[in-house]
Amino acid sequence: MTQLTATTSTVESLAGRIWHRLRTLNPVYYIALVLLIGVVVQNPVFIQPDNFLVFLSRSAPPMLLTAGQVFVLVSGGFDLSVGSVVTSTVIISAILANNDPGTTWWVILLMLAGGAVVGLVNGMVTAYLKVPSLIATLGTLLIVRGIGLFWSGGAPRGYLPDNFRMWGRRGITGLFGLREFPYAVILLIVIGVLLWLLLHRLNYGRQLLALGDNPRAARLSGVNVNLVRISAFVICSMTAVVAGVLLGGRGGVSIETGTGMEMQSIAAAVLGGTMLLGGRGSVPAAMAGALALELLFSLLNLLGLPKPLRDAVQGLIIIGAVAYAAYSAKRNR
Amino acid sequence: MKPFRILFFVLAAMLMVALVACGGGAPPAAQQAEQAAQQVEQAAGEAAQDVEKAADEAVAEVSEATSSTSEALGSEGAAVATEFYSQADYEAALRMRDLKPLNPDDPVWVQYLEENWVDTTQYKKDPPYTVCFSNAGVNNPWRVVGYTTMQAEVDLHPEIEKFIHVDAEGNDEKQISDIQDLVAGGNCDILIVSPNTTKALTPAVEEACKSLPVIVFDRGVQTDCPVAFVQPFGGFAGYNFGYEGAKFLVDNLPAKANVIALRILPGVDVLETRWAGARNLFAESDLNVVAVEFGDGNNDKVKTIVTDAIQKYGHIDGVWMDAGATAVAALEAFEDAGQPYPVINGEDQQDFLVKWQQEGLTAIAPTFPTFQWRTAVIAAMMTLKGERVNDPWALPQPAITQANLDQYVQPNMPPLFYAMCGCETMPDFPQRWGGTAP
Amino acid sequence: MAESFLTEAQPVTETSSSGANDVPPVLEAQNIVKRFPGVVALNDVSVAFAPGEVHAVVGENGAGKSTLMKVLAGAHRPDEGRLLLNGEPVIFNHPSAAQASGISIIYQEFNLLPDRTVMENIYLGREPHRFGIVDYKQLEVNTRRVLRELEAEKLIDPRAMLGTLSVAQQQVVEIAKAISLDAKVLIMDEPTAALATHEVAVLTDLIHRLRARGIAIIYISHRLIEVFELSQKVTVMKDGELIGTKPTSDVTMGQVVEMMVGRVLTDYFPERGRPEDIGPMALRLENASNKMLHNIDLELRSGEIVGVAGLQGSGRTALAQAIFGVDPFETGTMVIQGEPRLLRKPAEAVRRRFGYVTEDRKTEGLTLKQPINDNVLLTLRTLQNKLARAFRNGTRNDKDLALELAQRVDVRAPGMDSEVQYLSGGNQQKVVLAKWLATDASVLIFDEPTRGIDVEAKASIHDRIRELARAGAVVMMISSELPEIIGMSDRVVVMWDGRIVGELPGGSSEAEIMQLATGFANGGFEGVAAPASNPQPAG
Amino acid sequence: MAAISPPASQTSAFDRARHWLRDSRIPPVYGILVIIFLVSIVLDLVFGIDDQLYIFNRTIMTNVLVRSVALGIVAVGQTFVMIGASIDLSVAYLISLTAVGASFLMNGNPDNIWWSVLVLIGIGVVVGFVNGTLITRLKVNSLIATLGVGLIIKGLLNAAFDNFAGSVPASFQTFAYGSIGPMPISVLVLFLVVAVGWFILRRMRFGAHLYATGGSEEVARLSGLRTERILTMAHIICSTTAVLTGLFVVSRLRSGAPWVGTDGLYDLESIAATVIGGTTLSGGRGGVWGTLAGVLIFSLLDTTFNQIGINAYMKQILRGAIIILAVGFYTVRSMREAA
Repeated sequence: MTQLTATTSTVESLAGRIWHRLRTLNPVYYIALVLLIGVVVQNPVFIQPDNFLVFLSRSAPPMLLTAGQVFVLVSGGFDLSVGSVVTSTVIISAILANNDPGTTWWVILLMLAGGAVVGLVNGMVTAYLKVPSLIATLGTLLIVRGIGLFWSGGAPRGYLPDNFRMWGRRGITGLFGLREFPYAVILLIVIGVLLWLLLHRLNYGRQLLALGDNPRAARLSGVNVNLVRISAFVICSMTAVVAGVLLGGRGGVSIETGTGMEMQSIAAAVLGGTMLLGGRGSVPAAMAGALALELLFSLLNLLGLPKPLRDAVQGLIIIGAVAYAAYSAKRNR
Repeated sequence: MKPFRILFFVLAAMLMVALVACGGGAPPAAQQAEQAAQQVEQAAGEAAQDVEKAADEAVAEVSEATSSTSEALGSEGAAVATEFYSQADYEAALRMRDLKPLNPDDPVWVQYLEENWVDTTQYKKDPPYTVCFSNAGVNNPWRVVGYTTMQAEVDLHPEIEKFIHVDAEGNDEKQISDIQDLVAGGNCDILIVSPNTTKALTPAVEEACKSLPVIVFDRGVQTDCPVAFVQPFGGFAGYNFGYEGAKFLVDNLPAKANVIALRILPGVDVLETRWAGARNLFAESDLNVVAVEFGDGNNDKVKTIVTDAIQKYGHIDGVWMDAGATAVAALEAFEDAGQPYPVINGEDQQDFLVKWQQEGLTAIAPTFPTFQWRTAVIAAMMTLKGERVNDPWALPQPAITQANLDQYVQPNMPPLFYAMCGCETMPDFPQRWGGTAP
Repeated sequence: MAESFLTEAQPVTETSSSGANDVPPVLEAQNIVKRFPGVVALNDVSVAFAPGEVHAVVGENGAGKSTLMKVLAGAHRPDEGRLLLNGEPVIFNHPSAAQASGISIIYQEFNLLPDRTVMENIYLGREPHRFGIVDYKQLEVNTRRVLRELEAEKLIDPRAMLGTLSVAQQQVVEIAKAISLDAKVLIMDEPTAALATHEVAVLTDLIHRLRARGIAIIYISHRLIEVFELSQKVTVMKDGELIGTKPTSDVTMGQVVEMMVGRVLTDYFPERGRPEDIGPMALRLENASNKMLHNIDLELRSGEIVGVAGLQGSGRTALAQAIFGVDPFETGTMVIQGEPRLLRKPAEAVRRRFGYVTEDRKTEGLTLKQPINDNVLLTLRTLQNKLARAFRNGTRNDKDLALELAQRVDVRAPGMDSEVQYLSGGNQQKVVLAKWLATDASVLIFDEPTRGIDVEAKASIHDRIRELARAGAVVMMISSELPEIIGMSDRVVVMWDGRIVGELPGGSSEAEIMQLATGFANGGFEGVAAPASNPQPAG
Repeated sequence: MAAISPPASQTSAFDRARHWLRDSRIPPVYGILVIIFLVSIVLDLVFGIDDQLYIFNRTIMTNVLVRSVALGIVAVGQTFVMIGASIDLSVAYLISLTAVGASFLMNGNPDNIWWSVLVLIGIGVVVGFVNGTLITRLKVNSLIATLGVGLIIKGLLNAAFDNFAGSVPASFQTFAYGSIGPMPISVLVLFLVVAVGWFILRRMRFGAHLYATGGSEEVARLSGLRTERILTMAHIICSTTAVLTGLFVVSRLRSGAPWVGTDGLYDLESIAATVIGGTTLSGGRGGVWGTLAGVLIFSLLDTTFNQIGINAYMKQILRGAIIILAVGFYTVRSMREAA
């Protein structure tokens, strides 16, 4: 315990600093790296830029969803409604667009606005009615999904026009000699950076972390607690809409799109070191967590493990990662 | 960290047990499969005169044989289904393929391939009628089209005063409660059931039979108590569906072509029998079935599976599917990978049919026709009027081929509209089915 | 722990504790060493506790008192050394083992469950039962008996939900719990921290009774006056080491303080405000009321420190929270710089450059999992939501500002990115202070600014408060410690029952303040505890 | 308000009833239940497809209770873990496991019933123990730990069985279909489970200790309670109730399939019912009678929706809204009380 000075790091040499940085780096990056190596060993063509980009564009929706979920998780809440938002985005977009390319833009904007409304409802129910977010978003899960299916009568209607689907399916051709640079990856990078800025470089993010850490202290420090909390839900729902647009683009209309993604996004965020009940979390690490899960699925698939066992292994890995995090946190105290 | 170690041990042990249970010993299975299959053929052949009796004897051996076969077929031992395969049923389905409707002049939804008349005078009743319908769910597009068609059929019958629809939302437990509620309410003159799962709903249907006439359609139940069971091919539609698609692939692909089988999920009887119908044919063929994968009926997952398979095996030449809802997603995976379209079987959905016509695919669309939802209502009316009905009512099961494709392509209909609905001439078509006037 | 700039403490030679009483100790710690990662919390500590004796343990925060108590109570296992109970070596694996051996501890934060009844709390883990079925009748009988022993049976209903009781009542329940354990050794960690002065008297009384029963009482407190009133022996700790144990009668308060800090403390409080410092009226409350406060009239001037005295529950904290907009006034006016305006929420108060150093820094003041940097800048950031400024976060500028503020209040920590949960109480409090310096707050409300922190940090914070006043801030300071109120305030406002019952000039005597605060002057007296409200049946 | 309040001796019957209700500690969720009951009658009168009011049809009301059995039993277990400030997402998978396991082990033979039930309860205890150990010893967040265990069970189960396997003997189906007098056995079992749950929570030491552990783990530990054991025990109880629910489900279905638990949404619905019943997610408060009311609300809604023939998707929307509103009503109400 010393008086604070400007140079806080006790490590001096460059190599020492790098070693220190590597040692304190979030373990999820190493997990992702090991899994990546595993996949490449099993399937060497995977690492070819074209193939890897295909993989990345497939992973973009869950990664974005996880990044959005982090906002709610660090604020101390949960958002179980994201899967439903994805489903409804796909179904309702198809009804509204109905294969008319002229409608794409306003449909996407409308969907984003719809996502904002869902987030607003989640946030306001949590903030003003004081309903625990787990329950509030369980309610909106049912409501949002119900609205989507009610509107469509239970089966997808209409088509998504090609210029809507291009976001999840196409890319810029001829870039850097690649076959195609997927728009999904571009969106992933752009939105990922935006969310990173928001959580880690803007005052807003620090207020969000403070809120998740200690809501009362945050309120007494002048943080507009309700506004910050609600906005976290809004951000989460809107990224879910983006994920929905990408998934709809990639796979076309289906009511199965989005099922189970809520738990997957929470698990991925936790794998990325996000602390449930708030106060700690990082967008890039959470995205790496989502990527690690996708890599894990690919690897298990390549290993030829039957599908059911993949669930079991996924469960083991999630528990193991979190237990390890808890264990090392205890050790570091 | 003692508990840590204990826990790890327990989990590891659980995992190993599971690995063993999954059939880690795949290699010898292939040989066993062949032998077992031969034994089965013998057993089946000997018992050909008395199918009923032979079935029981054969089942035990068959289950062993088929499970090994599926292992040989599946990549590394795909999940094993035993309950739903019956050699006798499979052969019955093949026999039905050669039958022609006995009343070819009637509309397709009231045609029958066999005569199995039962008397219903005991149920005769004067109108108006209250018809109750316990539905497994309207949780997929096929069921939505079917249910819409059913409602339209109900509207054609002025003698139906009330039509009570109860939706089980895909939950066995709930459907049992629903049926109990309907029976207890005491208002139903007849009960139509579309069971969520065959085995689970059997007790509830048995119970309902004691109080009122029951019509079962779509999926079956394991009891004879209902007045009539309505299904294409009289309950063997699944085998035929799978066989139709597999046969098309076998006929249209060169030897050693790579085929991938895309399934929705394991354990649902109508889907299991489809795979059973295809599996035997693939086993006998010289096609190379590289993978059997479950895509949950999810476009995104199917696309991922196909993309990975293309990457892993270099080329995929044929795609067999147990349901066509994700066929277009599978085709798009080929487009996105820059590969030529495979030989494929889809189903009678508009998006697939449109794609087929536009791209000139080599394809076939076996169907599980939604017109059977009309037939169920018609059978119910016949029962209440005391007219004789067929049990089982073996409807025809038409497939859409290159030859009759143009007849079924209706671009004004929603993408997941099932063309084989027999509803084109009904009032409010196409708006009621979500289409726009052409 | 803090690398002191003071001269090294002179080790006090151990005087043998023999003498008048040669009673064998009931509990003895020998050469205890306890390490936490990176810190030696206890280093070779040996101390003995005799029955029928109040043994005070004093020391600055971080001196290792609490760790020692946790070792004695079985919550921590020592890395080296041993415990002797009645001369026999014992090893406690769990608090329950210590409890079973007759060692009870009352922690600083109450260890009671608000959603359970009094009797369930007292006998938690020891319910009378048959085949696992709790005998609630017997439980109530037992509870009443214990309460009667403490002469508190009229004060507390055994079936009342604990959450409905007052703080003092809860303290009695805590002690009842310890007594019911048939404790031979009772450890009390800062028992008076949450009590008002006259409530302390009740506790003192109780302690004398317990002592008479032959119980060894280990008494931890920052309040040296209490220590000297109550204890027969005093042990001083510093930096995880035991400096010395002496009969209380052999030492003076000055000597104890010297042992604690290693220097003679002459001046506790900074110089009072000079007349020329005191500026114009900056904040005025007129007839302001809400549920807890009635007709508050108050004027605050810049450059002046106004002390707010009163018992726990007299409305001191409610006043602070009403001004700051946490539980706003419902009627009346507040005039800020000549503009009438009631603040409706804390965010509004922060925008108007109000600052509020809360009573409980851990639950209300700090975000414990965040680094010092973010805690210091938190309020400033709420004022910088404009995008252009928002991006300053994480820049060199920002970090420099935070560091400068932390240095100004003299935070001691490994670095600006260390999480505040790992800091000592005094340093945590300094971080809270830095947070409000960051916004240049012009109205500052301090609620118990030095509760539970060591002498040195205390002086540093007092200096800072006076500095702020000199610089023209409006300062309101709430404190339960009368010397602090008297030493710091230019003017003292006394509260009772949600009202302001009097105003005294700085330097008034404790007696004058207490007379107002206890309600003698107002024709009413509210006892230690209000009767238990709303008794609830157990079940 | 105070100015015109009548003297205490002349309080109206309504006021007395209100006070009695407040003092009786009946969980407020029963108020919601009564409201929904009344709304059901109105809906049935206005939109009902039957001629008579279904509410007054004894068989249908019995069915409402039968509908509650599966969810009710497991929700009692969920109440235990939630009082302990934990949560269990693995119950749905455990229900599937039990259902499949029961039909596989019994395989239609009545002689197999007893040892099969014991084996399955044993599996439940192991799962509960693993959940509890992960949460209390390895400090894994309960949501993640039980989700992970659930995935593992799901995976192993699907790997071993992809299908209905075997069947339970007809005699075992008495559990679901038999009745004693007018009362179905399953409903009696539900009430028995609730009563036992109440007894454990409110009359036994373990219950008191569980409330303490959930109220504050630290306080409980420092009072000498073995909180790890207590919470693990709560998880074991929860898993055991999940096994019971699984047994009920399989006796109803005659044969179990790997998806019966997840299709029944027993994980999220048991949590929702428990929360609606007044047990807080933060632990230390609540009880099984409240949970029972929460479950009854769900089945009453199901039956009402069936009777008025409401669209399944509209049903989902309404159900979601009711979950939010019920819990919102609760928290707003408790805030007002606290203020």
